[in-house]
This record gives sequence, C-alpha cells and structure tokens, in this order.
Amino acid sequence: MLAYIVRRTAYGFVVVLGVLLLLFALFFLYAEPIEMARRAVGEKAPPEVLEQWVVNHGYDKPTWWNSESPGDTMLVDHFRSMLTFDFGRSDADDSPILERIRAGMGPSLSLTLPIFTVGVLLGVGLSLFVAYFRETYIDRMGVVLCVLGMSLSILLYIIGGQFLIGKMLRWFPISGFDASPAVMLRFLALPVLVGLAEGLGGSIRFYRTVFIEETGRDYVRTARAKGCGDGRIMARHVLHNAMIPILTRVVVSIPFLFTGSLLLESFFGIPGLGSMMVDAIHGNDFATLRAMVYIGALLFIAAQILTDIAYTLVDPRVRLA
Amino acid sequence: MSLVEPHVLSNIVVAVLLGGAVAAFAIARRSDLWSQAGRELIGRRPIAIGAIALFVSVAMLDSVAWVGGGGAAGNVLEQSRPRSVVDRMFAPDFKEKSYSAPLADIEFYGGADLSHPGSHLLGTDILGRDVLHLTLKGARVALLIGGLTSLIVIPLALLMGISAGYFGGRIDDIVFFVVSTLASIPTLLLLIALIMVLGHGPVQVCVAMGVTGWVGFCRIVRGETFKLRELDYVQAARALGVSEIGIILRHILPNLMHLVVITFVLLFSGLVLSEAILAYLGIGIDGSWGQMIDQARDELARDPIIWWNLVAASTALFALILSVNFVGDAVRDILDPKTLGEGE
Amino acid sequence: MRIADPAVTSPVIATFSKIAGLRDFSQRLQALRDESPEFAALRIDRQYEKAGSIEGVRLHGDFGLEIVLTEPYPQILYWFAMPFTTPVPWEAVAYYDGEEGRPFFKDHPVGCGPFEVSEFDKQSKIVMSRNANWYGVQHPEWKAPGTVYPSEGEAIDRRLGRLDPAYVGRSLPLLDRIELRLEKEHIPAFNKFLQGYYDASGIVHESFDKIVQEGGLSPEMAARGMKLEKSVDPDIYYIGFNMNDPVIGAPAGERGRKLRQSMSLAIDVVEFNRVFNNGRGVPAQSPIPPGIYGYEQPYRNPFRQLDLTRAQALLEAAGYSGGIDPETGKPLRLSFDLGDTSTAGRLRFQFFVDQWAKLGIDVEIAATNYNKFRQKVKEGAYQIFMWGWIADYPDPENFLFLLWGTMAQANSGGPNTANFDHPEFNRLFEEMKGLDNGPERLAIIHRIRSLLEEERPWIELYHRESYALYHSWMRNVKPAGLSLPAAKYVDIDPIERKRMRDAWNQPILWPAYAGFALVALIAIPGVVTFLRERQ
Amino acid sequence: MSAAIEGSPNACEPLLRVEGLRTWFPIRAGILQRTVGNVRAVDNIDFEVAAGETLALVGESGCGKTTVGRSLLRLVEPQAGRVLFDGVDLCTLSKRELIPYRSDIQIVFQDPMASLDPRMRVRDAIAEGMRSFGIGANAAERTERVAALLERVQLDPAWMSRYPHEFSGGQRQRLCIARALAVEPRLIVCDEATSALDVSIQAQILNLLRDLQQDLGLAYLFITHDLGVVRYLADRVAVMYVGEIVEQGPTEQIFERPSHPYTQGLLSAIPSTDPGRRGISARVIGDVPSPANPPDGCRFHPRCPQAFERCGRERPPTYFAGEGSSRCFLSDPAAG
Repeated sequence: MLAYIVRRTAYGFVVVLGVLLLLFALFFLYAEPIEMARRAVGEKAPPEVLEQWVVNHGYDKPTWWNSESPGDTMLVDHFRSMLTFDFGRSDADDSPILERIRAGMGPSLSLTLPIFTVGVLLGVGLSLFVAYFRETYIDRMGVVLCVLGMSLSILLYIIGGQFLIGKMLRWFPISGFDASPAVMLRFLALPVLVGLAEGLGGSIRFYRTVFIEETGRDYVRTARAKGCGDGRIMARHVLHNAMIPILTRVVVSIPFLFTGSLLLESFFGIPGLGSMMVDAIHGNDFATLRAMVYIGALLFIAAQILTDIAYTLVDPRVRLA
Repeated sequence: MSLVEPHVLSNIVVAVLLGGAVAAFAIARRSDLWSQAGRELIGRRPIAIGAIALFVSVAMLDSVAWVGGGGAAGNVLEQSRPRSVVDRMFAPDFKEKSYSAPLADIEFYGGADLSHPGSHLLGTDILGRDVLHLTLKGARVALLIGGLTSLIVIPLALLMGISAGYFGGRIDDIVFFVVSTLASIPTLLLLIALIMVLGHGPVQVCVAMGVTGWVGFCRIVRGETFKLRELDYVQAARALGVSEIGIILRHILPNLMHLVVITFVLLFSGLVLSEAILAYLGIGIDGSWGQMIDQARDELARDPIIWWNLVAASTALFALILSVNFVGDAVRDILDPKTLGEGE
Repeated sequence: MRIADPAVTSPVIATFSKIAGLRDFSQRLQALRDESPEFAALRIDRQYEKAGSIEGVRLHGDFGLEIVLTEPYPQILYWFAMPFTTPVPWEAVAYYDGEEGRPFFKDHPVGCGPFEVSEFDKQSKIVMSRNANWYGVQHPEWKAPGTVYPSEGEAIDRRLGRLDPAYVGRSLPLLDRIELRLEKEHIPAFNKFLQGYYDASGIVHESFDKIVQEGGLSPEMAARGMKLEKSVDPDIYYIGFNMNDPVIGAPAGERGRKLRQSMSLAIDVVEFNRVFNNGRGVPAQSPIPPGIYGYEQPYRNPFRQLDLTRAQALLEAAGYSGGIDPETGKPLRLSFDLGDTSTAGRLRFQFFVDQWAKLGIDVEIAATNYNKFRQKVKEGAYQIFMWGWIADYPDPENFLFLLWGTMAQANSGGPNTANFDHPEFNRLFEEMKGLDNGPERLAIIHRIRSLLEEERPWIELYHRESYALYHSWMRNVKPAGLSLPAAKYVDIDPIERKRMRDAWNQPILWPAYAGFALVALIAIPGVVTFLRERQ
Repeated sequence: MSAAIEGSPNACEPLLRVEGLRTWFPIRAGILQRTVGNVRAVDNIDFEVAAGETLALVGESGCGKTTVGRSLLRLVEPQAGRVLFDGVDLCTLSKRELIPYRSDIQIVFQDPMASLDPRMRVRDAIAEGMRSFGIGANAAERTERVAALLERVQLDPAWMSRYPHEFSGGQRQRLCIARALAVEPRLIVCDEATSALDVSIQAQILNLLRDLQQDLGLAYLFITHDLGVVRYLADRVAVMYVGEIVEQGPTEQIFERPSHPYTQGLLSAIPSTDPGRRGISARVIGDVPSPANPPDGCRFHPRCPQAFERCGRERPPTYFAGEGSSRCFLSDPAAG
C-alpha cells in the first residue's frame, strides 16, 4: 500500500513536470516580450522603459540553452519558479501573483464552496428521489428536465438569472461582493443560485444513472427479498455502493473550487481567481495565466492521487497492482 | 490569394460530405446491425432526428455558394461576392440601418421608416442585419465547430487509444503520460492558452478544441482496446495469421465504432456549448450563436430591451443541443446496453 | 529624482530627460548600484544623495526651484502639473518596499490631501477615508482656505444649488469614506446604480434611451431625483492609414491620396454615434478636440462630411472605378486590422466596412489579439487601423505630434502609427511646437489643418462625450474631468438613500411561491400513487 | 530447416514435440515495479502429439493447461523450451517467419460467444484465415469453400451471411471449428471447446470432432477438465498440476491404473456407477497452491494423502514406465 502511494505520487510528479513543459511551450515560445511590455507599461512608454520591463521580468534570457551559464535560461527559470511557487509578478500590472492568488482564494471559495456542497447534496438527494420513483412520470420528467437544463448555455443562465431574478423580480442584488459575512450572503445568493441551476441537470442525470445501475444489482434484490424497506435500501445499500462513482466525480471537481468560476465571477463582480483569470486572458497576462493553469493542474493531479488511494480504501474489490 | 476560393472549397467539402453520407448510408444499410440501430433510433426520437436533419440541411445549404445572380443592384462588391443558398433566400439588400423589432414597420430607436417594413420575421441587429438570416447562418458555424473538431478528435483518439491499448508497453506508457498531462490542465484554460498561441479563427479554435477534447475519448478507447485485445476472436485471428494491422482494422476498430458514434454525439453538444463561453471571452468563431448571445448581453440592458437577438440565437442553440442530447441518450441506449457512464 | 531612477521604469522618462543632467544622474545611479551591492542596499534617499545632484535643477531659497531644459519645450509646464511630479516623502518610498508584507509604494500612495487611501485593491475597489492628519482636519479652527465649504463660486454653481447655505462654512471633507468600485461587467454595474447601490455612475450606452431624452434626463429618471452632468473629453478617435502601404499610403502618390479622400468621405460618423454611442460624441473635424487650443467649433473639414457621390468620383479618379481594382478586375481588397477579438468590437468595425462596401471597396477585418496586432503594427504589416488618443496635457502639440514624421512607428517605434512623414507638416509642426498660444501659432495650426484635410492620413471620427449620473442624495457634485479634488465638497444623505433604495428594491416574491406550488402540484399525485401501489 | 518441412514427416518424429516449455508471468511490485517473482503458469513441461492422434491435457482450473495451448501458438510468449512442429522450433521463429506455420496449428476456444467477432459476417470470419494464407484464388472461390466447410460442420451454407449473434452456442462452436478447418491445419488445440455447452450439444460437437479426425487425419490437443470427455475422445492423457505434467500415458492405462496420487484423486471425483471403485483412492483435500509460490519438493505433497517426508524435501523426477510416465516417488521403480 505504502509502495503504491509512493509510486502514485512519484508518477504524479512526473505528470507535473510534463504539465510544466507544456506550459513552457505554450507561454514562452509564443510571447513577444516587447509587446507584452508595451501593453503593461503603456503605449506611450519610450523603448528603454520597455526594455527595462523585459529585463525585470526575465524575458530577455535565452529560451532553452545558455552556453555561458546553463542555469540562466527561461526554461530553467520557469521550472524553478513554478516548482518553488515563486510566481513573480504579473505581466499586466506588476502585482505579486502569489499574493493575488491568496487574496482571490477567499472570494472564489465563498462562491464555489456553497455551489459545490449544496450542488452535491441536492444532486444526490434529487437523483435518489428520481431513481426511487423510476419508471413513473416523475422520473421521466426529471430526465427530460435534466436534458433541458444541460442544453442551455451557461451564458444564458447568467444573463437570464441577472435579468429575471436580479432586475425584474429584485430578489437579490444583481452583482457585487462584500467581504463582511452578513452582506456577502445577499450578494452571493444569485451567483450561487445560477451556478447550482447550471450544474444540477448534469449531476442529477449522472447520479441517477449510477443509482439505477446499483438498484439493478443482485444484492439489492436480495435485500428487498429479505424484506428491507425501500427507503432503507436506497439509503443504506444503494447509496453506500454508489460511493465510488460519486467520490470520483466529487474529488475531481475539488480543484475547481480553487480556480473559481470564470464566467460567474466576472459577471457577478466577485474578485476571485476566476475573474482574475478572465482579466489575465483579456490583458494577455501570461505570468498570471501560467501560474493559475499550473496551480489548477497541480490540484487536479493531487485530487486524482487522492481518488486513487481512496478507491483502495473504500472498495475492497479494487486492487491496484 | 489561395488557389481555391473559399466558397469553392466549401462546395467541394459539401459534395464530399454528401457523398460520404450516401456511402455511409449504403454501408449501414448493408449491415443489419447499423440499419437496425438506425431504424430504432428514428422510431424512438423522430422529432429530435428531424430537428437535427433540419439544422444539417440549413448548414449544407449555407455551405453551397456561388458568385453572381443577386447582390444589390449597382453594387459591384456585393455582386462579386459568393452567396450561399441561404443568402439567396433573402433579398440582396435585406438590411436596415439599425435595430428593428420583429415584423416592425419602423426603426426601434428613433422610429425612422424601414426599407423593408414588416418583413423581418425576427427583427434586425445593431447593424440592421436580419436576425433570422444570421440565425440560420449560425447553424453552419455550430456544425462546423462540432464536425471539424470531431474530425480531429476521433481519429486522434482512435490512433492513440488503439496503439496504447493494443501494443501496450512503451507506447502505452507514452500515450498514457501525454493523456494524463493534458487531462491535468483545466480544459477551459488549456483551450484559451492554445487559442492564444494558434491565433484566432474557426480552424484554429477547432484545432484547439480538438487538442483538448481527444483525451477523454482516448482513455475510453484505450480501455476498450485493452479488453478487446484479450478476446478469443482476436486471439483466433492471430492464430489465423492475420497481421496486427489487419486485426486492428478488421476486429478492433469495428468493435469500437459504437463508441465512436456515442462519443461523437456527446462531444458535439459539449463543443457547441463551450464555444459560447469562448465567445464571451472574445475568442469565439465569427457568426456563431455564441457570439450572438454574447452580443445580446448588452442588448438586454437597453431600455426598452432588445430581446429578439438573444431569443433567436439561444433558441436555435438550445434546440440543436437538446435534439443532440436526446439523440445521444437514445444512441447510447441502443448501441451500448451497459451505459458507459456520463462523460468523464 | 524618482522619475530618473532606473528601477522605477517611469513611462515619462523621455519627456523629463529634457531637463539638463537628468540622464546623467540616472546613469550615475545605475552605475553605482551595479558596482556595489552595499550601495544598492542603502536607503533610497542616501542613494540619491550620493549619486549627486541633477545639473539642471537648482534651488532658490525655500520656495524657489529653477529647472534648465536642454531644448525649448513649453509643454513641460503641463507635465509638471501632472501626477508624475507630485512630491512624495522619501520615508514613505523607503518604507513601502514590498518586503515583509508591506505593499509597494505604488500600491500604497502617500500624499497630503483631505483623504487617505485606506484600501487599495486593484481588482475591485479603492477605499479613501478622511485623512486624520490633514491640516484641515487637525486644525479646523484655522479655517484655512480649502478646508471649509466656500460661500462663493461660479454663477452656474449658485444656479445648480451647489452653494447651499446649509453647507457654507462647514469643515471639509464632508464624507468620512469614499469607495470606488471596479466593475468588470458594465451592465450589472449600471443596474446597481439604478437600484441605488451606487451613488454615482457613468451611463452605459445601451441604457441611454431610458435615461437621456433630447439632451436631458428622461422624465422618469428626473422624477427619481437623478442628476446628469455632461462633458466632452479631450480625446480623438480616428481611423488611420498606414502611409507606408503601397496601395493606400504615400508610395501610391496621388492615387493613394484620392483613395484616402474617397474613403474618408464615405464614413458617416453621425450614424456611427447614433448606432453605437446613442448619439453621444462630437464628430471630429481635425485631430484637435474641443477645449484644446486650435479647436474651432465652426470649422468643417470638407472631407469629413458624408458625400458618396463625391467619394465615388474620387475613387474613379484614383483609378478604382466602382471600387474595381484594375489589376485583379475584382473589387479593391484592403485589410482593416484590429487588436480586439470581442464581439462588440467586431460589430463596430463591421459598421465601417459596410460603409466602404457602398463604394465597392472590399475591406476585410483582420482581428487578432492585442499583442499580435501590436506586432503587426511594429512590422508595418497593416493597412487600416482604428485608434484613439487621450490628451496628456491641453496643448495641440500633444495631438499633432501623432503625425510628426520623427515619431513614426516605422522609424522610431513612436506613436505615429500612421507613419505619416510629410516634410511640410514636419516643418510646420516643429515651428508650432515651440510657440506660445497666439495668432502666430493659430495661423500655423490652420495651415496644418488644411494640409491634413488634403493628405488624409487619418479619418477623424469623434471626440467622446461623457455623461455622469448622480442620485438625488448626492450633493454638491461639480464635474472636473478626471481629477477628484472636488471630492471633499461632496456630501451624501444616507437616510434619503436608504429610503429610496428600499423603495426601489421591493422584491416581487409571488413567482417563487407560484413555482413551489407548481412543483408540488406536479409531484404529489405521482408520489401518492406510487406509494399506494407499493403498499 | 530440413526435409521435414518439405512434407515427408519422419515416421519416428511426432507431429508436435514440446520440450521443456516454460511460460512464466512476472509479478511486479514495489515502488520501482521490479519483478519480484513469477507466476509459474507452465513450468518445464514435455509432451508429444503424433499425427492423427488426440492428446488430452487435463487438470483443475488454474493449473496452466490453457496457457500451454496458447503458448504453442505463441499467443502468449513462452520464456523457454522448444515447440517442435514437424521438427521446426516455432519458438525461435520471428513473428513474420511464424506466419506460414500458423495455418498448421489452429485453436478452438471455450466460449463460443467470445470467439467470433460480433460485427463480422460468418462468411468473412471463416474466410479470414484463407485470405491470410492465400487459400482460394478469389472471393467467389473462397465463398465456395466456406459453403463446403459449413456443410462439413453440419451447418446450412445459406446462413453464411448471418452474424454470429443469430446462432446458438453449439452452432457457433461449429463455426469456430469451420474457421479453424478453413486453413487446413494438421493440429487443432481444443481449449475447453465443449465446456460451455449443454451436455447434449457437447456430444454432437465431440462426434463432429471425431468424424473430422477420421476424415482429415487431424491431431488434437484436447484441453479439458472433463474426464468423461477425455475417456471418450483421447488416445493419450497428460495430467497437469500447478504448471507441471504429473502423469502421462494412454487413456486406458490412466483411467484403469493411475499411478500418481493426484490422478487418482481426480478420477475418484468422477461420479462412478461402479460401487467397487469407491473408497479405493483417497479424496484430494485442500486448495490448489498458488502457481506464484508453489510448494517445495513435490508440488502436490501438501494435499497428497500418501505423502511422506521425502516429498516435501525433494522434487520427484519423471519416472517412465511402459508407455506412461509419472512424477511421483511412489512410481520410482527403484523404490518398488
């Protein structure tokens, strides 16, 4: 077991290196430092200022190989800074990236955490409900509603939500954010609602399939034959045995709690990591984007390792060689 | 200037597609399995299939274009431009100066007279273009996104997945490493980064979507090939002296076809929906419904609101995705009794 | 001295290098830092002290400063009036160094006004609060000028009720706290203003019709007690031609000139403003915007009035009869480069393209992201582009230098992206530059203007008009462009604000109840029958 | 490469001779996935199959008999040993060189559902091997041959354009046999070919196999755990236990006078109508040991009712007696 964990983690690290290499290829081979500088410092800046900026951000070094001092290339810098979490400064406004990530994490989490937890609970609950009533019109309607929900663009959810709930019905403020908890709840209500609505269709359908597959198995029939109540079967047997697919889905989505939601955050004016990324995209802020992609990948890899290990713990059948 | 004009190329593509469709239909007819699945599908989801057929034919009609015959009188430029069949269904100068409501007689703001009063079924957009026309043209873009990307995703995933699953060993290690690396990066971010690198344009966007999209399918193919490789009939084929390539082509690939069909259908809706997000980020494809929705974002804030643009684009998008999702569900039920589990 | 510090990478270093000895100082400083790490570790004021003085800056007693320039440059006075030259305490510069959790100085401005920055978040907001150390706050009894609400002002102030006797004589600032918010999506932001969550806002062009009618507030908005302030910005939006281009630029000679003239005549900027800016914006006749010396309101540029007939005639004279390029036999193909791939951006460009299409010219939009666009500009691989310029200082030189040959992008990487390099213009410009405002300067500006009329390196589009809105509970607002020194006079009536905000934001709840009822209605019969069958 | 390939088999030389065949599967473990051991699926076995003869390979499930079959065809790669077919060692050939010999040995699998490609018509499935060995000049000729083969296995040639799922289990097994026959093999490995079938159908298939053997002079390597089938069909029997052949001999001899305690145990498990037979041999107790970690000494000793001290210490060699051989100290002629 320990050997497996160590090996799995080591492989995860190799994948991290692969991600870094890919990021390097994406962000460094393409970027035109002097234009990035112009964008960052301003149209009106004279050439020497631009050059100074390029030097300050380390974009003047040789890309792959430096014959004079082999450690002093962009490639080495890239790996070094990413692996030590020293992300440096934004290409757009020179703000320290790590600090901004730290600052943005709170708002992002305050949006994604409720969406995530309520979403999982609601998804599992509703799909149990639907699976319980399967082959009645409730189930069929539920499935159709899920497909309907999945077919709408997230843009439409947001625009529609803001327009209908925020502007016409005036239930919640249209957008904004406030760090004080009491006010925050009011501001977060609408984006959370929209986020929930957007994800619910897909997750109910997924969990429903899982549950229905489980209810078809022999042990459920045995339990029923033994005279177990339906509710008990659903709650104890089916839910318990459906844990693996649920766990996979849940664990894999954990990284997105940190990276935030690009669209929700920028539409609702939440100063989190998602809107930070949208800014980075619009501002060609490669340094920030690179750091965010890296952190997102890192979290994802970590989550996957955890899932794999959790598998072995949850399900005695899964044997990993 | 390219040797082949874009519209000629588009016509050729349509011809090839039509030919391919006919050929595929003929092959499917010969195969009981496929023709039976097809019949069952049409029986189960007649409306959705009809809707998709409608979208496809609109897209096809919009892809067949030629120069001449039409264009506003006296305007050499418009006359020299190729116009598609869909374009020809509308008058050459079917334009207003700016917004007009559906079937309105006067301009929405200012109330000036329209040049085509009462004939814009879905109104006009900010530049006075007919919204119905734009919406119909969006079908082509949507199918282009789905089709072109699938054209990249499916062969790539099949190639990588089969070679990893069939040959195993080093090849599998490499493919698996590439797959896990790509899969670790949040899809949307990778997509954006790729588009930044590749540049802006329909082909580039599709390539970027292809690069990010093949990973999931590749995993499925790899796993399935792994299973197939050990099956007795593959072993029997080996014993019969069939070469590796022959086994892959005759035994592995045909037994993956149902996965290809299911993946294609499920991939399609996801792709078209993510293009809408790209449109919001300013890196979408021109003329897509996503762009129309993105544009309508501002229009909802106008007072009185401009609703027809948003409604037209999102209804079209919704109808297509809904039909595809319904058909996708049915296809999955028919072709794969086990149900594969949704997405990743 | 900070501007000269190479570590600061000030974007205005070039301008201030006209001060004698500034560059020397900068180089000395850099050399000293490179030489010894001990020097670089010194406190910043010691470093400056050791690096020696700037030759062209001399002190005259406690209140006098003499600055020597290397060349005549009257505009430097404007530069001195800008934030770049605000005095800053070196202690603050040394303290806010980004180490040990302290922010950088640039993220934590230190000044001496009635407000201090108490929160600075580049992503979302700036909070300013009453500066307890301000002399007006510490010593209200002094009644120093600028620390109490004035009793007199311009005639318009009295008329608009800005000299309310209730305020006269009160100590400033009136507000404890000002919060400036950055909203990325302008529509929700504006809606929040309408709902009363913001006190003041600009107008989103989309909502213009509801708010502004016939130049004033709509009755509905006026009834809410809203106030509107308008101003014209000192800026210019223009379409530029790459004058190095063989088809539309200077190499094409007379043909190119006629083509540019023709294209200029086809652009209907009034219609553009109507469609995209709700009629806001002053159609530009020359590069000089209102409020800048040399702007003349009655002046009409003969090539900036929509005239398709004349445009077609000129096109024919240029050899492109009906837009047909004789070389290919097809419509003339030009490319319109832009560094904006957003949907909204493309629509605007499509508008111009449609207008040129009326002449039969086939203009293609080449949209790339901004970096690629900049790269294209640098390489000269572009034909037509659209750009804007906002005044740094109120002098015509600040606009006309955008066409000065020395500043051409192709030669020097300067802001003359049209690469316009006309000997006559260059001569006139250089002459005009050093002159004080007066008849002599105006005459030269007139000559430049008519030269540009003919040459058309630009199609001047418009100067923006800003509209600002205030709610009734916000008092004593007087717009003064971008600067904020008037903030100390502003007052808010929080009770009124609360009352109106509540009145405007009554939630309509019945649809929620109706929705719940509907779901229950649909689900219950099914549940009931299902359970009955199970029994 | 001698005259043997040219097609004049030496009378003394059997069709197939397997010498010291060993197929191990590595077990990897630890952080670096080093090989820490082997699953000794097939561990050093020898046997022969003469032309036209049927050798039955019997044993409990998991004893490695299926691996033997697949190793012969190199569907799994053996680590060591020689597989001499007509005197040519198949193990030393490269994959490309092997292809011509493929047609000589064919295999019929246990699961008739899994051994036919569900997406391939019967005609194409049977003709596939002909195409790779160039049997039949063109498609029409091949179709003709397919028809003949279908008749040969007592199926209606008109069904050749059907798909496998339209056939019953027994019919499919006939199809598999037809497919194997299509390339004119001399040896067919029947890997539990009748185990998955109903008893009545089993008999039909066995009869078919027997008829084919008589008509075509085929040799069979019949891998099974069903001793009834063995007695009916086999000329000789080899008994496998945990990767080894423990006893070999003519069917009569094995069934009447089994010398190895394991064989005795196996035979006693057959429900017998002869009451006198009961109780003679002891029942085999305990579980089959893991081939990854076989016991020291005789592999059977932990379960052997007649085991003595030497069995746990030493591995018994193969003792030959008459036509048979046994791997048990009890069979040691010296020990008597």
